[in-house]
Amino acid sequence: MPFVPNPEIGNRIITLMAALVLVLQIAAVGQRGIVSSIRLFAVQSFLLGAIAAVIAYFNQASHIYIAALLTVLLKAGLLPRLLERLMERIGIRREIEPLINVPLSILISGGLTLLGYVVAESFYHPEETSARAALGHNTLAVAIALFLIGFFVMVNRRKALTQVLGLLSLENGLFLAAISLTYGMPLVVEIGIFFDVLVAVLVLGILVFRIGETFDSMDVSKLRKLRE
Amino acid sequence: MYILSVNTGFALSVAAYAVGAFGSLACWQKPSLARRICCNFALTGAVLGGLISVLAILRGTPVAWSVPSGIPLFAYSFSYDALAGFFNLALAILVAAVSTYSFGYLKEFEGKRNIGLFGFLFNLLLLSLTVVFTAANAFLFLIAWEVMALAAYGLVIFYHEDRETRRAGLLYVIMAHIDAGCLLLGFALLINSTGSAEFASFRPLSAQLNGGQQTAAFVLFFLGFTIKAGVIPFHIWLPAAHPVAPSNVSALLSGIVIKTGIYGMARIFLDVLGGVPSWAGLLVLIVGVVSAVLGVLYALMEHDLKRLLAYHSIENIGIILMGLGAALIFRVAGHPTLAAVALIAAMFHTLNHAIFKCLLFLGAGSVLHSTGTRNMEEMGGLIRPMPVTAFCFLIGAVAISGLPPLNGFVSEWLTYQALLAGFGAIPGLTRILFPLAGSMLALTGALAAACFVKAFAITFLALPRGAESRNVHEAPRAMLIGMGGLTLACAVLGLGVTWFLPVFDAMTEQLLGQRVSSHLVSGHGLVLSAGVRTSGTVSPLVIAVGLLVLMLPAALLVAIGVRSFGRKRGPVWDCGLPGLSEENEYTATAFSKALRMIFAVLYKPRREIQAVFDVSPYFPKEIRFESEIEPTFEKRLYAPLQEFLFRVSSRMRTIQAGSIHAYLAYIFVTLVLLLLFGVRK
Amino acid sequence: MVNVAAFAILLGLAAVLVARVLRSGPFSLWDGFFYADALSALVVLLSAFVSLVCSIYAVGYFRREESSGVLQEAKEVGGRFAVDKLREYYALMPFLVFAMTLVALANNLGILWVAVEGTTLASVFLVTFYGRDTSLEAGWKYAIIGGVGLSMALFGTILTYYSAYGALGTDTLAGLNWSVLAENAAQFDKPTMRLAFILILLGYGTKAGIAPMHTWKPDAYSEAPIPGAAMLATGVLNCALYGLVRFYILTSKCLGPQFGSRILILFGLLSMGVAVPFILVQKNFRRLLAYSSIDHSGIMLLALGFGGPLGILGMLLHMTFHSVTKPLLFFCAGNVQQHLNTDLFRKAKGGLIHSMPLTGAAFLLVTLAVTGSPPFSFFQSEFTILRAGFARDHFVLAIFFVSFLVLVFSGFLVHVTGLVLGENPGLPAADTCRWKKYSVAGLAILIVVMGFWIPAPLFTLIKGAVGIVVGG
Amino acid sequence: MIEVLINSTLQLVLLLLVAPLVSGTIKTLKARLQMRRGPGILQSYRDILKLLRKGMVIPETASWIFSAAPYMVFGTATMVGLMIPMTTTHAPFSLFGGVLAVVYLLALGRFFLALGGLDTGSSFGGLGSSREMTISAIAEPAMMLAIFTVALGANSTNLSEMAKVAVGQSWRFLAPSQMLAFAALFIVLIAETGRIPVDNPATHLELTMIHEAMILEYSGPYLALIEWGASIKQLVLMTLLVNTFFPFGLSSDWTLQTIGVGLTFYLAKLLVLACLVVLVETSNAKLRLFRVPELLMVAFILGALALISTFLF
Repeated sequence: MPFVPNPEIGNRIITLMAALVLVLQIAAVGQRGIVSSIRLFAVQSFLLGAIAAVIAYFNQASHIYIAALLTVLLKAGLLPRLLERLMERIGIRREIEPLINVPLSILISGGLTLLGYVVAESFYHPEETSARAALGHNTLAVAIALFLIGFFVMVNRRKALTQVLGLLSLENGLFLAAISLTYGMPLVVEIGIFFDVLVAVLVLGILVFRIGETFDSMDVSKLRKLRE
Repeated sequence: MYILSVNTGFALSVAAYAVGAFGSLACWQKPSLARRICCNFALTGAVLGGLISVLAILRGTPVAWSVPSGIPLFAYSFSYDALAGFFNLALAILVAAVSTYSFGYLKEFEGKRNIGLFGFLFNLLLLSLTVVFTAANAFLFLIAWEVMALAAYGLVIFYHEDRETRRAGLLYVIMAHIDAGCLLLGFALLINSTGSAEFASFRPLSAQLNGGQQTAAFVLFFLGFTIKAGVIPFHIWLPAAHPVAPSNVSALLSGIVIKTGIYGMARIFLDVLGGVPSWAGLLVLIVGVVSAVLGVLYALMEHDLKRLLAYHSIENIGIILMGLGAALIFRVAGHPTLAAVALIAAMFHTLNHAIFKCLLFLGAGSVLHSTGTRNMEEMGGLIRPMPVTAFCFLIGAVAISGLPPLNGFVSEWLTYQALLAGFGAIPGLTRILFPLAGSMLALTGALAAACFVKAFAITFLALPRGAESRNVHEAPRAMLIGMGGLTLACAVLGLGVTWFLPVFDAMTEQLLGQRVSSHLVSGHGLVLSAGVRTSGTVSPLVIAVGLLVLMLPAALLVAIGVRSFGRKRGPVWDCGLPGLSEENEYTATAFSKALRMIFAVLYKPRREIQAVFDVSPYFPKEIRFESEIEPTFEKRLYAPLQEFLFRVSSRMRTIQAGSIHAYLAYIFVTLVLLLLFGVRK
Repeated sequence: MVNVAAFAILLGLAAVLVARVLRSGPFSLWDGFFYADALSALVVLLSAFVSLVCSIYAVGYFRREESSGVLQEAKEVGGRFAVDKLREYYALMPFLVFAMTLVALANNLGILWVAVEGTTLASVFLVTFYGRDTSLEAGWKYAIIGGVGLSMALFGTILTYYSAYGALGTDTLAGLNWSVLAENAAQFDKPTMRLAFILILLGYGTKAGIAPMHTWKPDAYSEAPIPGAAMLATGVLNCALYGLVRFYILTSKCLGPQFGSRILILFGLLSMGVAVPFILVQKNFRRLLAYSSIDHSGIMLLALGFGGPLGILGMLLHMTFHSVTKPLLFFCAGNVQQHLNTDLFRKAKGGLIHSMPLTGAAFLLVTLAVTGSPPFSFFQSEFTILRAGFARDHFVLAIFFVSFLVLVFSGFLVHVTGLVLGENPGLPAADTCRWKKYSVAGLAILIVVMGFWIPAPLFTLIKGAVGIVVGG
Repeated sequence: MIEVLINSTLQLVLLLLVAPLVSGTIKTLKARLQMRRGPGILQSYRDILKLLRKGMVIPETASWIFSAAPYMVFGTATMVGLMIPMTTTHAPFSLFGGVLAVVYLLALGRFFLALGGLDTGSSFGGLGSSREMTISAIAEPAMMLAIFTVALGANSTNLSEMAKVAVGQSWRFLAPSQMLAFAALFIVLIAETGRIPVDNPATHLELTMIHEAMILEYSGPYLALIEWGASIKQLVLMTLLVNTFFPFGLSSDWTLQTIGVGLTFYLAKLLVLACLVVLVETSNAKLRLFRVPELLMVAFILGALALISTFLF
């Protein structure tokens, strides 16, 4: 009789990690430097991978291991590299000034987290997923919050690169939601999605690169030629 | 008796138009061939169509048939009844004249303009017109309706190089689209309550519609049809668009195209809906009065011959609406025979106006053709170089002024009788409206007479005022034949009205279940009588003959006088200052001066006089005088509307300011809101 | 050239597919990886048609571009040679088309999402094709907004999966398969489905250019090369709407039609209303086209919202006509732009009919057609939609609908007549290139014909699709 | 048929004879009232005869319209004269045209006369035509309203019918509606026949003149026709007034004696009306042209009131 994992512990761990992820996200909102936000993103993605692994471990859902592995490799490993490389290639300046000042934006992200909880409340039904349940609720809320905050980051930040980061963290939110709700999508879909994310980042990277060399500034709020 | 059945005949005439359209388009590189194809096939179609309409009217019973369309949603279904027959008859008469006229008129296009295209649009217009009059299915009706508008648009902007023309065309087609929209809504309303687009399926409907739906349906259709008919205040496109088109097209536009609005009202209000509430009838009557009076008043101030005619179309549509409104009211009030008389008045005036307005536009066309200007102040003395045109125009002028013994008089007389009868028939205070409307009709008639005195005299009489009208020539024969036919029609419909009346029996029976022509004729078929309630009578024929007879003794006296005491030509009395020249002539502006002063409230005239002085202010070297009236509706109603639209639109443009953050923010906010919306049940 | 052939074959295949579907109902391949019913067959058919037409036109278009040296300009900026640019285009196109086909044929809603994302990624480089700074800007906006939108769509898909999860239990491969979901959509978890639908609407709505997610459209359409823009405006639009419709079916099965239709009507009218002012006052005729397609997607959404057999029929008819008509509009605009080297009304003197009679005539024709005036085919669909609206007693909405249509008509006509008509500015004669001529003339004829005749099989196909959506 | 012919010839003769007499009488009475001797009653006959026996000068600028106008004026006036009951309730042509025909026939004559005025190219003619058409145009509605009031009472627009009904109730003219209608029609009569205060028939070459300016270029027999026609028109309008409002002496059958009675009554009534006209003409000054509309507006209001009062009382 092998060691039977105790769901309770699992839930604790996952909730803790999820909380951490959320904290990281909010930190990213407050973060000024690009490099450090990339780092933050890397750590966050790593945590997600870990969450996935934990879930896989506690539910003997083998295919989630793959998802976890992919996450760690892609989001925690490959993408940050790429982005940093890109950053060096363009050699952009450090400081980035958000449209909304830091305290306020942190406040807003708090509000968004709240919204996340409200939304999660509205449709989360423990009884349906009885045994594995408990991890759902908080995690789901966190996922939604991640999504919204990522979106907010995209609205808020001026630099092309940080918008990409926002998009990526938003994707993280989706990933978290996916695994915490349904233990991942069917494998084909998972792989497809990962592939897409990868390509998307490549495409965006190329664009960022070109913008960088065309406008010698990464400030996308300066891109206002096309208007009525 | 019936050589060919109605529907095959109809198909043939449609086919003729179609061949004319595509044939002339096909050989657009050979102008003269294209011209022949265009005119010949139009003529053929007209002859066939006329034949069929006569057949249908004689037979009386409607012929309905249906053609499978390529669109699975709908079938093309037609119904050729008396009403359709009547309007097709009018169409046929006009087209016959106009296409004959065009043989000569289009010659000048050769080498200059694309006659193939013209022929295509021209025949397409005719085709859509006859389909509009015959369609028995909302879908088909709307398609034909809009094709008609688009073809007309194409013809209006035929001289699209001219900026004014383009603007006029746009105004026209946009208004046309608005009215199509109204009809679309109206039909959708009806279709929704029956589930079928067939007119036949609407007929039983009138009972089921609740008050709100009835009102909505009436308002929508009324809007749609009045816009098309160019009724004030929806008229602004008409005086803009009709003058700029080639004259043979203007003749059709004013002659028959705006009448589709009248047709629509008759078809929907009387036939399909089977009557409307009495307030609606009153509305029609009042709108008619307003647009008759205002139309003629605006016409008086015009010095552009074709614009003047266009405004008279507005006026006459008003007169027609008086009759129609009376018919609607009587029908609701339960006086079918009276309604029939009123309807006959309206329809007869429709036909008459079609004929003489077409005639006048063709006349204006040949004047334009030889002088090259539309401005009356440049014309004058044309009666000598172009006598035939002048004569035709004179007849048209007498007819449109409603003077006896021509057709205009007869239909206005019938309208008077209908209105007078209304006073006796309708209870309550509203009855006062009828004689008042009658007096306004009198005002309209008199003003129209004044206006056409101006139009004819300034154009054709006295000395040429401008270089354009100095050395001009008579129009080619084909054009004269076209006009001559219509002139004859004016006389025949006036003098022979008593023999023509039975034509209306089938229609009145179909729409009101009454055959009244026998009531309307008395005195050995010579006398037209008001029929039922009031017993007024008139006999244009006797009047005409009588006039001739009575002129004989006068002529005799004059002849004697002239024989014994001679007659010589002398100079005009020039107050002793020798050298009376065209500068001394009375101008159109001067002629309308008195009325401009009297109705200053309406016109808000603006005049400026600049005098250039030489030595002392008492001897001005030259004086420039210019005067213009305020286009009230354009200025007060439409301009602000457009202004508003554009201001709002320019405001809106700030939402597309190019900032990606703003764009993302839109989505973000929408998302948050919708999430909240989704959360609360 | 190769593309033309390839897409011709594709069209043939699509026709075969349609025939098969018509003959023997829906079927699936590769143990349910591919799935085709009338709806997807219709979309595939349209995509194939559009891509064929566009590729034919593209040949002429790019020859002109090469000769006029626009691509050489692009070289300096993009840092690549003209030929490479062409190669790039001809390489991207098949990807795009492949993705579009996959969207329609994928059984798994996840794969559907992947494919839609694929269309975005393939078309980003179409937008940045000319490598101008403006096109980069457009590309960036397109990519970012599209990315956000699609991630919302993905979220929606996940939630759908979750709401089905309760009902189906198993998380097999088939867990997101349409063929499975469609059967037992009724037992889905309702609140989740509601959220899912909202997210899906926003997501695929972004792709379809529904206001207020439409903002990328004018930029992208005015920057992409004409054939690409035409593809975006028709094929990709269809794909997005297709996805939306699929989820709409699930939602209305799960929650009943009311919930979805209210939001759809809201957004549909909003899009039409947003498009109108920009059409009325517009300086740039390629942006004009973009707003027109926003207007049209609004109309289709509205039709979907009105629902009922009539509404859906109206929507699918509209989709069909739109895919046939819109390309011509783009081609005419393209010819004009290449002729004048500008896309601003201000710089165009008017009177194009003299120098380019065919394009001018076609432009007027297609303007009338696209603004839905009879006898052109849009009138049929819009009439049907109006009836649907009345059937649901949306009287006021119907009035709004019609007045928007009228306004759009006016705006379009004012602009286009100003461009096409007028006295001859004395430009050299254009309309020489055969490829362009044939594609324009052919489409023009097709449009006129479709106004009076719809091939019976096509109509039965549409009917079938309606049956699927209404849930017959 | 024969009967109609006889009647019409008789009435025609009556018209042609009485019309100049009436205008002559008016002239004389006016002169007397102004303490002048004035011309004799028969002066108008002399004028016409004189004119008929003069040669005429036609302006070089004129076309055939100029020559057609006099015939039209004369023809329409006499035609109208045949439609209106004079001595008996039965007018020979009443069947062929009622009051509407009367109004429109007069309009026809005016139409051609105005054309004739413009045809010469002289400013006087234009001025006259313009004013003539204007004033008649704004006189029309008032006239129609007043006539309608009577016609609606008689339920017919035929003058004989109206006369018959009137004979039935001789004292009807005391009804307010009739009074008002009469007043309105009287004003219209003044305007239509070109009398002070609207127009001054006695002036020449003044810028105030209307009718005279229009016919300035006519001479000889043409002028005779026009003058004669004008006087007939005046007679017709006066007859309209007297016979529809005061139907005394109108007989419905044809015996010499009734005709005699009718004729005497008729002339007497005409005389009274003539006196009325003369009084108005002498006691008023000519109005400015742009004051005339106000006068006619008054007439219109009177007509409207008449109409309303028909079914109030």
